[in-house]
Amino acid sequence: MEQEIQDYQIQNEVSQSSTDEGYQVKLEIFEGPLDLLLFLIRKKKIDIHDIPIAVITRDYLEYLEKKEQINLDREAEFLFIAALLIYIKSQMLLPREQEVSQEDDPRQILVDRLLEFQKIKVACTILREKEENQLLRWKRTFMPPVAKPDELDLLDVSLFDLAETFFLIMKRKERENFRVIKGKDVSVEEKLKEIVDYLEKNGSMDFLEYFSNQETLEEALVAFFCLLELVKNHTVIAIQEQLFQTIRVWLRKDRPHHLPHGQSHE
Amino acid sequence: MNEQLKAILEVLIFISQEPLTLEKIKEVLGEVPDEELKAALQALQEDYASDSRGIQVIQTAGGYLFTTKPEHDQWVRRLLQIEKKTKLSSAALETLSIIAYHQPITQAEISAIRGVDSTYSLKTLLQKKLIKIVGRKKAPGNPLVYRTTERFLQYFGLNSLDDLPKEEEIAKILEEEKQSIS
Amino acid sequence: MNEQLKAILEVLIFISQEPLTLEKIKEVLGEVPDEELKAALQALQEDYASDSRGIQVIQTAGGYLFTTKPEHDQWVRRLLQIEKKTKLSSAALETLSIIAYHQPITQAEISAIRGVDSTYSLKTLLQKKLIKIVGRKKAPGNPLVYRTTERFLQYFGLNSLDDLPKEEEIAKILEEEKQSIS
Repeated sequence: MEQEIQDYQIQNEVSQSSTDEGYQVKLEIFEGPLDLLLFLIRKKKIDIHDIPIAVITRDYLEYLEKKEQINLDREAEFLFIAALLIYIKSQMLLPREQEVSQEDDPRQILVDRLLEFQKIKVACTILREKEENQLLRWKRTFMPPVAKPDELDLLDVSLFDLAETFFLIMKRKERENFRVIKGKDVSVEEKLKEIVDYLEKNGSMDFLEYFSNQETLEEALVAFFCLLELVKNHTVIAIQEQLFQTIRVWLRKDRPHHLPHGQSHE
Repeated sequence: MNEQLKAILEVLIFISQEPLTLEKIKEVLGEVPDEELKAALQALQEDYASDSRGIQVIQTAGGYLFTTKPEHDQWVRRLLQIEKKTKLSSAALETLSIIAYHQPITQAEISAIRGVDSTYSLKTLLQKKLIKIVGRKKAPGNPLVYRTTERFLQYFGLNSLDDLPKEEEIAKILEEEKQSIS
Repeated sequence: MNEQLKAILEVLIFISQEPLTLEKIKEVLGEVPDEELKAALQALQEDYASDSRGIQVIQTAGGYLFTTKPEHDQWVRRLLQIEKKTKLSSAALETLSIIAYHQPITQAEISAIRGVDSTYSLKTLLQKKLIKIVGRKKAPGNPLVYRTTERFLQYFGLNSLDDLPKEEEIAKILEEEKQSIS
């Protein structure tokens, strides 16, 4: 059984080498000289640590002469390694007095390079597999839509929006034959406290509703002034759900401990 | 399992186009015990591991990312009407592997290992943002020094450089090859 | 339920930038019975309806679309804010590169090179401490003069400004392509 496999492999190699040129061109163009050297070493089943330098040099030069298998842009680089091989061969021929130690072996420089290169080649095949797998995965290249919060599009309100809304309300009130009752004095301090108390109790306040419920114009004006103060000193936050709609007012969680003073002057 | 936490992680990973790192997650969420976070992330990954899911949460380049599963590649390409993505040339892959294992490294050093000039491959890799210039070497001529990028990790689905094929793995493959030849 | 179909639909909706219409789905998948398709779409929507999911498949503008669930809005905002802070916009990068190579330089000079006002980019770069104000130019209006910082060098792994890649070096890398094509 084992014999059969070996026979098959030998046959296979024979058939490969018989159509050598076609086979090579189809399967492999050597990117660089180290590629070619590794190929020759594997083909001859040579131990990389003990390369028969004469044999390899001959094979290598044969390939260079055929040229079909090499990347011609790289010719100089192939020739450089050829020169290195010949140099090593000549060093090997020099008579030596004793067994060469590994460091003195003129082949060592080539062996080190081949080992490193071989390692990289194997890493490449592993990385290639990973690459192929990753190329089949797709990530999004755009930002997915982000859901709108339940309370619709919230706009942070400027003081201008606030004032404008107020005057719109006041106009409406006027049209409704707003009754002006003189004589009831409302202090700013009282109103501030009233608004904050209301917010503390109810969580939030509907701006429109609150003002509509003011009994007198004076009271409404004082209330409006108070609200501006509360926004300004960050006690409350005012949010308009959509343009031209009512403004909701909340107490800020990080509000200052003290209410604003009624008078802006000292 | 903290289902609420899992749902939030799902949202955060979902809206990120790049792998979402643990640091970023913590920055967003504030105080969450590490174990709870990891358990929720794992549960999330398991949710999507089932065959009845077409997308999944992968761990890559040090973060978490939603991608489609490989087996659905053809449908994505049909929808987007694009060809198969092209692979790196073998020269570029070789150059990239050398940089990955030997970084930081100069062009001359790369070329020495490959035995061929690598300028063109370097250019391709720079353009694909798989490598970057990180400075200069204190050596004659002050050559530029290269490193792999985050995108490199993502490109190969590696979580970190530690995930590169290891010495032993390579040795094992070489051994197997040797035996299959002889 | 056709689980395989559901998985593919999930992939398609995930990868599609616009709401994915039924017509588009049919175009990609070819022959699928309408009922089967609708059942799979419904099943997919139900999968994501659970509270333990942070994202959902909604039907909008005549198609299907993944979105985040509203209750996680605050986390989304926080992540996006953090992302915004850590990313260098291409405008900022452009400005930074001009300052790096032309320092010391004024805002007017930068804007002249870029062809657009660079006030905002400068602000960003100052905030990130990649550039600094080093004084005023003796010129009409005494404009502020900018330079890169130590941190800039650290960030890019440079020992000094002399280490910035030179024009010839970049040109050489870029040129190589022409040669190998021709």
